[in-house]
Amino acid sequence: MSNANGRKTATVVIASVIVVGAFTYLMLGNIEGDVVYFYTPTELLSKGDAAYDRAVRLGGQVSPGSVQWNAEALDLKFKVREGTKEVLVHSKGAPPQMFRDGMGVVVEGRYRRDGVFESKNLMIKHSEEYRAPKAGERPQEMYRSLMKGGTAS
Amino acid sequence: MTASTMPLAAASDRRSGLPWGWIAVGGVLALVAAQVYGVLTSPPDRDMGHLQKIMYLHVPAAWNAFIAFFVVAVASLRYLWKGRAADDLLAASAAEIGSLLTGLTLALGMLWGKPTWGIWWTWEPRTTSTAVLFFMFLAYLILRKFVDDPERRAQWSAVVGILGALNVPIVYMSVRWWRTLHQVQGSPMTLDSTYYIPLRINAVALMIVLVAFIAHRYRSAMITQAADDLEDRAALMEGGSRA
Amino acid sequence: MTVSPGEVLGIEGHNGSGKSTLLRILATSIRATNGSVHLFGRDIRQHPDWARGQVALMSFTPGLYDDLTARENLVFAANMLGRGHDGIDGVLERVGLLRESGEKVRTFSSGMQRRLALGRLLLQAPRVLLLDEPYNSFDRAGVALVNEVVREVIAAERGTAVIVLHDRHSAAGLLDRVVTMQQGRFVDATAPTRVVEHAGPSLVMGGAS
Amino acid sequence: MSLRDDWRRARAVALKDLTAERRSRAGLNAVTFLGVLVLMLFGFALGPDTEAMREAAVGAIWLAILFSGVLAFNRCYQLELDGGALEPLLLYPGSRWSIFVGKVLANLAFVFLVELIVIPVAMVLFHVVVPGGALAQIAVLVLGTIGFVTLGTFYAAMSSRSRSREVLLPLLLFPMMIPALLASVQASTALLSGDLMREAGAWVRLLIAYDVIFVAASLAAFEFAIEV
Repeated sequence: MSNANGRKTATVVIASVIVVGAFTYLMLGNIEGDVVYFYTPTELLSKGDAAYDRAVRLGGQVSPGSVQWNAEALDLKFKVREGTKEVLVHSKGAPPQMFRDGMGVVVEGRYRRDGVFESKNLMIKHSEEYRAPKAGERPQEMYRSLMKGGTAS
Repeated sequence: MTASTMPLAAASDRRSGLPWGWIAVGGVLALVAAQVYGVLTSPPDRDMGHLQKIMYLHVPAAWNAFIAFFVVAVASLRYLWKGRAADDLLAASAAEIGSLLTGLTLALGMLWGKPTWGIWWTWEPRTTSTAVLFFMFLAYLILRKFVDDPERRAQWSAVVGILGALNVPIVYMSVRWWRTLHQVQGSPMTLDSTYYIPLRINAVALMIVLVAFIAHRYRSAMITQAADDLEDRAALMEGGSRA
Repeated sequence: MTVSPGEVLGIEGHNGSGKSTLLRILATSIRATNGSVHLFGRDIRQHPDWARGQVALMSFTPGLYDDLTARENLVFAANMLGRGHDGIDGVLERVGLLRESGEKVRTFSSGMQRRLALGRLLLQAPRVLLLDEPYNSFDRAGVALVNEVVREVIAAERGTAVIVLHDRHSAAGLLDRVVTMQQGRFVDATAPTRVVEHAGPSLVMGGAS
Repeated sequence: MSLRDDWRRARAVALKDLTAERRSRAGLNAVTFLGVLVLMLFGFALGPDTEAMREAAVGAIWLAILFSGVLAFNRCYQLELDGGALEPLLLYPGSRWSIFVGKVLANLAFVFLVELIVIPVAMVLFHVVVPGGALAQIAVLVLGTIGFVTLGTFYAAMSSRSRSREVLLPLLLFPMMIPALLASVQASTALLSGDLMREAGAWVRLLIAYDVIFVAASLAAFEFAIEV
């Protein structure tokens, strides 16, 4: 009982075990298992009334051909698609430069009762792939066409 | 007497007696060569074009900063275990270089972020947790500046280093949950070998620089400390003979 | 350097000669870089927690809480020591603070604060007393009180006291031996003024060289 | 048996600190005032947009707690340092971590008191309405506060005895607080808007793991921080 060094060691050992246990729980406990990072349009639409006017994230693909960009008013409208369902998204301000048709996006905002998703934050979901251009493809072309404000194809 | 000469002896022992200065120069040269190799051999990325080349310094800097932080944590644990001043100096040296590399990672990340994401700074997991890591390094170094007594400084910074290290994975995890949109870690599967190989070479070259710098800082810290010890002894003896 | 049971050792020396540092090492407050201290045969570096149960240090600061009353200060000490509160009134009376026991320490003179610190020492009832310039800011009655307390503790536990002091007169008749410190070393051990019976050392200090 | 001794010592330290704090009271008043002031400043900085205010409310509350709480931690050691009481405190036989537990308990009580005033004020200023589930909100607040107070009390053991302690403590503490801050703010915000993305539960579990890790780590490390 009187050996303080022994007690100090014991304290450190017990604390280490607890710390390791908590870390194991963090890493393996699948804590984020039931977190929904973003709703797909299908999921959002199936929520019905509960989906309106709440802070939610919506994710999917920019529906090809749906992008309407008003460069003067910095006003962007496009549809987010997943499978067959689409949701119209309205966003203010310039989009990220990698924004284009078919790109994966996540928008944060509120789904209004008039059926428009009012986006406060538009994010590109860039894949982790880095690829050399395929034959005949010129790098950065998609960039430039996007920066001109047109809808890239 | 013997106690005062010990750090000097340790400072010039075989391991730390390697020509670290030359190794550092060699490492820097290797890094420059690897950068040139990377820029010349790999084609522009499909989406990012030549901007992708920033990767060759940005990613190795981040990796090596993590290695430095790991050294800080291990040396701190060892200090608390054994109480050897040398471990404290090792942790301090690693923290200095680590904070430098973290700063470099952040700066390059911003340069990369502007053209690709369209913003200098974004609140996503990698940038944010790297910034937190940077702050923890800085707090560690500032703590060292604010504490004068060497034993106290060593023990406190060891404790701060260990708790900081415990926090790194939690910070990363929480920030990843908070913003989940950064690309996940690249691997040979998602990265064409034409990018992957130069990346690895650059990382190794930077690691040589890192090790050489830590060794160099460590050695000069040891010598400074030995000199301080000798000075203390001399002052003590002089005082003794005068009285 | 060995201190025997029942012995009172005085330590003199110039400012900065290491007297207070020595007391702190004996009290396990700081660790010695080299050398060793054995208390009743046990190394205090191996058993600091045990040593803390045997030793009480009265430092030159009273170490009290200004916003607590005299009684609350002693109650706190008793709680920390795992003692009951029964003896507290007796201790307060002993150090002459019973009447002021409900007042905040902040309102006390420095002499009264030191009396209260002495009271805490009594409550602790240690086997080894370590006193750092205990006579400071005491009046004559206070000085007598210090000496009484030292004698009492030693008699009760067959203990030992180490007193750092500047002026020997206050401790007249109390000290068995006086040593002088210089640059962290003992330089002059005056002959014992009183022969002490030996029954095994109670305190052994070993220097570095 | 030994654990009961430790608990007795922890309780003694907590009671002693709270008594001293109650006597002076200046501390609680000043700290609460600072908390409310931070809220006011936040309101001015955000502008009169009601919706923006409501969304930022949880973050504002936590910043007010962080900035005002951090003042309390150095004070609890200043109490020991003023009269040279730290040395006798450390020289009582028994474990040192019980002293730490006592200080954490006292600081918890203190910060909870501050929250008791700051949070209602924030709810009025930022037009916050708690839809059911106030109990879950309180659980989040308590968990976040435990992490904050434990680490704050731990780092203050060092910063209060160094030069420029006023600066050093937030520098050490705030980066460490980021996971707990994120988890608390995200969980509370999610709960306020009905937790549609079902994320509050995950944040709460992260918060629990964080608390467990740092309570255990700082209990073990306190001896190292206080002995020199």
